Amino acid sequence: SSDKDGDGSGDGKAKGRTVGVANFTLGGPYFNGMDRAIKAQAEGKGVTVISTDANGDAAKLASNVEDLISRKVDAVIISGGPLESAPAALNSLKAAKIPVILVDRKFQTGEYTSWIGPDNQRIGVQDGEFLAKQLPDGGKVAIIKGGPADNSIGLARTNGLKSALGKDSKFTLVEAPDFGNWGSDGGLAVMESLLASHKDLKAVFCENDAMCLGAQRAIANANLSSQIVLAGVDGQLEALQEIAKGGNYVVTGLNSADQIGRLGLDRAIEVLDGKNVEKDTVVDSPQITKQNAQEFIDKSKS
Amino acid sequence: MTLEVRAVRKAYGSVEVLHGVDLIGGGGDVVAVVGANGAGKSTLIKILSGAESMDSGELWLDGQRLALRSPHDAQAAGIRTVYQELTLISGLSVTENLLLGRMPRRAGLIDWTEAHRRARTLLDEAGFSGIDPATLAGDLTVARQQMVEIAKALASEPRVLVLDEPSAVLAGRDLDALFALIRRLQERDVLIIYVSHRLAEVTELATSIVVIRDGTVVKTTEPALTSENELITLMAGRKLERIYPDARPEPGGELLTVRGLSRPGEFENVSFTLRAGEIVGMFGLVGAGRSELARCLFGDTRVASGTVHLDGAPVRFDHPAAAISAGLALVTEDRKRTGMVASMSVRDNVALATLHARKRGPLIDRRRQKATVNEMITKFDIRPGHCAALPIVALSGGNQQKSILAKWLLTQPRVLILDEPTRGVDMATRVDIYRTIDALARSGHAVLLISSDLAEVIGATDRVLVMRNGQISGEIRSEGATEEQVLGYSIREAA
Amino acid sequence: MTSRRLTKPTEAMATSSSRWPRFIGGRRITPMGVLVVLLVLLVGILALSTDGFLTERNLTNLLKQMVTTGLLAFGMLVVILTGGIDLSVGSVVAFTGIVSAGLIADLPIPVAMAVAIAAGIGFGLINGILIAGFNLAPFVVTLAALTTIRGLAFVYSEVPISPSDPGFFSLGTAMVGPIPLTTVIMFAVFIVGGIFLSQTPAGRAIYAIGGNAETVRLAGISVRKHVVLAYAISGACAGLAGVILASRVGIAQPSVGVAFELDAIAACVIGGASLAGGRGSVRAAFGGVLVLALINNLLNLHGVQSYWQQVLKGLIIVAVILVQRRSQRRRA
Amino acid sequence: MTSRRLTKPTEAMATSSSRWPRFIGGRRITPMGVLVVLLVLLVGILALSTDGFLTERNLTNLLKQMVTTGLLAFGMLVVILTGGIDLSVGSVVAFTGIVSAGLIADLPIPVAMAVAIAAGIGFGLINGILIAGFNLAPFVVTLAALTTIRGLAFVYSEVPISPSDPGFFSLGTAMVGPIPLTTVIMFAVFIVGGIFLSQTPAGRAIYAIGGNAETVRLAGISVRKHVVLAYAISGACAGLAGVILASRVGIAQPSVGVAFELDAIAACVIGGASLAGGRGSVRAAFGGVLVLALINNLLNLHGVQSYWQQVLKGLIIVAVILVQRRSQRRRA
Ligand SMILES: Nc1ncnc2c1ncn2[C@@H]1O[C@H](COP(=O)(O)OP(=O)(O)OP(=O)(O)O)[C@@H](O)[C@H]1O
Ligand SMILES: Nc1ncnc2c1ncn2[C@@H]1O[C@H](COP(=O)(O)OP(=O)(O)OP(=O)(O)O)[C@@H](O)[C@H]1O
Ligand SMILES: [Mg+2]
Ligand SMILES: [Mg+2]
Repeated sequence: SSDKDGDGSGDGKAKGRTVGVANFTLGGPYFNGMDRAIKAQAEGKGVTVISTDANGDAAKLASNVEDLISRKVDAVIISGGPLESAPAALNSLKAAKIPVILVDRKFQTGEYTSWIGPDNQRIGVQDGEFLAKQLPDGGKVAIIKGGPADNSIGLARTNGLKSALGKDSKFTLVEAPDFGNWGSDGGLAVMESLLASHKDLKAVFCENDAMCLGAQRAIANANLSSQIVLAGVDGQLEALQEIAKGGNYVVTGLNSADQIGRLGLDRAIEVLDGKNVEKDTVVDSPQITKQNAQEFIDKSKS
Repeated sequence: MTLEVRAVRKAYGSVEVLHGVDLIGGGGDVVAVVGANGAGKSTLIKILSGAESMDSGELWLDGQRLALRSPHDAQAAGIRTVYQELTLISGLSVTENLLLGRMPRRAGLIDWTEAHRRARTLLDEAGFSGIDPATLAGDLTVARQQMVEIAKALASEPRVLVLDEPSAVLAGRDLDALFALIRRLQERDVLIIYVSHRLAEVTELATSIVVIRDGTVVKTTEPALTSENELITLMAGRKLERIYPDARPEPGGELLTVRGLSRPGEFENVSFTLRAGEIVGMFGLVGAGRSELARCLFGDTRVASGTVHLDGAPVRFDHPAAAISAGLALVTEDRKRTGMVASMSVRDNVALATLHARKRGPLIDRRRQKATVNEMITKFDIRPGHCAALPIVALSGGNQQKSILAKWLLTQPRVLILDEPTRGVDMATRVDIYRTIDALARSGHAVLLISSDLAEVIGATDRVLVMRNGQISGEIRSEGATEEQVLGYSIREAA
Repeated sequence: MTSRRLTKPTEAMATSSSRWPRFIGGRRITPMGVLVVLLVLLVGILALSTDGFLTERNLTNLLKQMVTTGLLAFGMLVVILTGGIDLSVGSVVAFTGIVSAGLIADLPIPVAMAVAIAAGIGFGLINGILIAGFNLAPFVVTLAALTTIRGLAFVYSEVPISPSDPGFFSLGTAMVGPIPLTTVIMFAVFIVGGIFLSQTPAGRAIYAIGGNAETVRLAGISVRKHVVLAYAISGACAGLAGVILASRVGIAQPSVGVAFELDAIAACVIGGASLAGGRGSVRAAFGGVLVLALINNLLNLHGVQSYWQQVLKGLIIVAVILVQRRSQRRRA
Repeated sequence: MTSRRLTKPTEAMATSSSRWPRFIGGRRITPMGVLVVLLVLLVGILALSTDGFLTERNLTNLLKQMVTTGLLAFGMLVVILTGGIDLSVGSVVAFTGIVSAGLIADLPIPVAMAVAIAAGIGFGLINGILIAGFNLAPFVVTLAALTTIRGLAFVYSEVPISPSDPGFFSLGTAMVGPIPLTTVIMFAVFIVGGIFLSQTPAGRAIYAIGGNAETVRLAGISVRKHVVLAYAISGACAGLAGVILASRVGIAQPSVGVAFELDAIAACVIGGASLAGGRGSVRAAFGGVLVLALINNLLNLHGVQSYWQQVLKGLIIVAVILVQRRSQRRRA
């Protein structure tokens, strides 16, 4: 059936290209931001986008990809979220000779055409180094994880932070026992529990901004805003605004869904145009602090 | 073959309900157990059938002491029971219900043809040939479900067959079929223990009669040596001078007038009137359509055609609430399914139809509600006394029935429809009920008494309407009417 | 539901035999007794095994964190009493939260919140009408609602909404003396709700419907109306919970509230409510909420790893209902 | 007078049949008829409104995609017939998947898979024993199991396991002619299961228990044994589904399978099973699985936007059960 799809992409050119997007989940601002960015970029380029959502179910992702193939898309962008890999999806795409662009998430196994994403470890390190500067005489730093380590994105970020602060004896790191589930409500509840058992926290690192925003509120409710600073990851708009205010939300590392999404679609088109492209592209993740927050806000609004 | 029950005691929690009951019977005997509601008949039977354990006492079968730990033990010993409540599985065919746990197999799989064949023979042997083994039990009428229950009990060739008020839902031919069956079983040397409130049956069938009052055997006798009146006195513990009230004064004007009322498939062109101060009986065989008529009058099902007038004004009830507020009340025939709320207390059940009657602001006036309910409990002598807080399922069948009657009388109805109100109710309680409805009638209410009990349908009423196949097939003044006449209208073909 | 009652004669039988003996001597033994013992036990363990427990902050957290489950549990109880179930509450929490946050752009805060709660009631009404009016299985109707309403939350706004107006947070953060306002609201709901269920005709009708809908109908009480009412109440509680949660977190997310219904149901059943309907008490349901909250607190304060927390939470819940069942047996 | 009082017979029917439909018209109605019409309808719409539907690949996808729900739905049906419910299947899928993937490091693939499935059966047994042996509410027991087993999946391996040995994928990817092996397995389960339920004493006992457990006990049939059996079957199906899923996706994730139970239950009820127990058919349940699969396929092929998919899916499910209920009424 693969040559059939060959024809598909052939007459596909004639009536404008179709790019399929396989989202592992759209249940979070980061991921549906990615999805929107791809669509927005496509409009400019006159490319049709068919986006699917697996609701966080790896099998559904595989079948969604199969559905996309049935619909004769010319290329598929996989926004794999926390997925480590999707061999089945990649295999069927390979069988159908359809190029695969991975955005944000690089799969450990399986063949893909090209990947565009951040260096999560790096972002963690950035936050760590910034906190080290922020807290010259060290102290207790809490870590709020998004979810289990089956999502190595969070793991990489935390490890980044640890590598920056861990070796410094001035700092003691405490991991919250419970997960924040990548959401603000989770971040709030976890932070509240943390504060109950650790009154002497100096800083909190969250594996994403959404959780940090919840944590920040918990700290505010406990009137500890002056004592505890927060460091997050992603560059979610609300976080940028907090940072710009110059409150206790001091730093985040940009992991721009918008930027990665747009680049992802461009990359797909390049591939379809037969250009030979870079296999892996790391999108740099500038550190965002009070100094530069406003410009990123303006950027994301424009 | 003899079964001996020696000094059986049983207490539920702190309340002892059987104080050392003795009973003896041999093969071919029909031992009738009679007693007031709550006397302990069903409890005794549950013990015989292994469903309940006794606290002390002994069971002997053929000189062997029985230790029944479960119904299964009892069945293994050859004791089979047909309970007061129907226990068929409505979702399964009659065949599967009859052969439950003993389905014939071929190569591990069920052999359906053989199964249906066996079921067929079981029903035939029991004399219930009218029932198709392939139909779902749930699709059968209450009466026929009862028959299947009995056939099921016979399937295991019991040596002792226990029947707890089997006749309660049977009438006419069905009842005859049952009696014929019992006689056949007697010849087969089966011991039958037969609980009933219908003393006529008892005296007709029994070889010996055991009268239980409040958990003790007050007399063991034989039909020849006793009379219905004596039995009633023994059961009640007091003399009931007369069962049915005296004739009432000439009734007043028409209160409820029904003209040409029809519901396709249920009843057709039914016309009758109820006059103020009159009690009208309605007899019919099971399936005649009386309950459907009652439900329709009560606004539970829509009138297809015909008219109903109340006090000369046309009425049309779209739901029971409308009927109730117009002054109708319906005591349904099926206590368990449509009469009571098993999960609730006696009090909640009695107050159910009048929740809005006693309120302080938006809230129920608990004190007044409690008082009213307790009044009814004493007025109807609902046992055990002070049972308002007990869950209604803790009451015996008859006392549950009284509670439901109490519920409806609290709505102060002008027209009271009773569908088999004395089903499973003992004589003393029946007399209470007759008195109550008589009092209602005398105070200008109208009562429609649906019953399958010939004696009562004539004795307790002024007129009797007879229904057959959904139509009124006859009307007789109760005065001087005979059971033959009434029964005649209910079966005879052309009226 | 009617049909459910009819097809389950077992319930009635089981009831008369196994349940009833608990009533001997008039006095009714509610699962409350067991619950109280259990709560004392949990508190004891917490107080002794952790130093964090008795701190003011931790207790305040407990009070805050039980609000959502508490509100949902009360609504759920009302529905369960009718013999139904409401799986859609988690999605309603998400929807009402994001809508309230979205609306305050153009509406005064109280109005925005009121509108959101009204939406919750609306969803409840739809559930109720489908279930009572068309006599569909509550499980499936509310399951479908769960999916649909979650979708609608995302349709309303894919991205979280964090209102700039600080007034939005006040509901979630205000304190009444040492007690969070939201907790006071929850208690109010339980008290008023308790009175409603035990002292008003509608409340008694809801209990009765769970016991035997057919009988209730023949007693001239509209089963439909009361079942719809029950689901509307559940919707209202979910709406309130959603607004409170959003205001507490300060950010409304369309993805919030997944699986909230399960905790609410667990609370009711730990409180001895019967999913068959007709049985359950407000006090006991609140006890169930407390038990769950304390279990979480215990596991957190001991720093138990998250997935071990899940493992233990499940085991503890089973242990709890096991103890209850046993105790009922022993009294029997 | 009568002539002037002509009322629409439909009106009368509606009320009367809603009362006890099974007593009028005599014959019982299977939801099968409705389902068939519905399926034909769906297929028709799909075939006409999309060009992708009738392609070989899409049909193969459909066959693959329905396997998990299919297997879970059969197990669920067996449990539902006893009047119970099994909410833990989604977690069992995750656990057995990750365990099978983990074990093939040291065990031959078939053995590893067998062990994983055995684990599924084990969980089912525990559920069954708690429910039947200690007579606890199935909803809560399996809800607790859902939590615990999910936790255990993560305890076994926080990180996803993707076996290097390609043999692991063969189960999930092999084809039997044009049909995926996994689909063949699912059909086999349905056929064997259908025979089990309709033709064996144990199967009939399971039906009977759902109808009236007391009666079954009196007939000398062990209710416990059969209820435990039912949950074991559900566990086995979930285990099989988990192994197949992992092998198909090529990577086992401890987080997979969330909310799978809901689709399985929905399938059963769309197939006309009664959650009160005693009523439901294997064929119809399979019909329910098909309906769900086709709905998903329809929404996907039309490229309906994700959130709208959820909205519509819920609405369509309600519509489906509504149609069924109505048709039952009319036939009654
Ligand atoms: N499960 C039970 N628990 C406690 N008490 C019970 C239980 N069942 C019956 N009783 C009580 O035991 C007494 C005897 O009840 P039983 O059902 O044997 O009476 P009965 O003679 O069968 O009455 P009826 O003629 O109304 O059926 C009654 O007072 C009743 O309230
Ligand atoms: N709620 C019910 N559910 C199922 N069957 C019923 C119900 N009510 C009545 N029936 C059965 O329907 C049949 C016809 O209805 P109906 O009850 O009116 O006959 P009937 O003349 O009242 O006989 P009876 O009332 O003595 O059973 C009867 O055999 C009755 O047993
Ligand atoms: Mg009795
Ligand atoms: Mg009748």
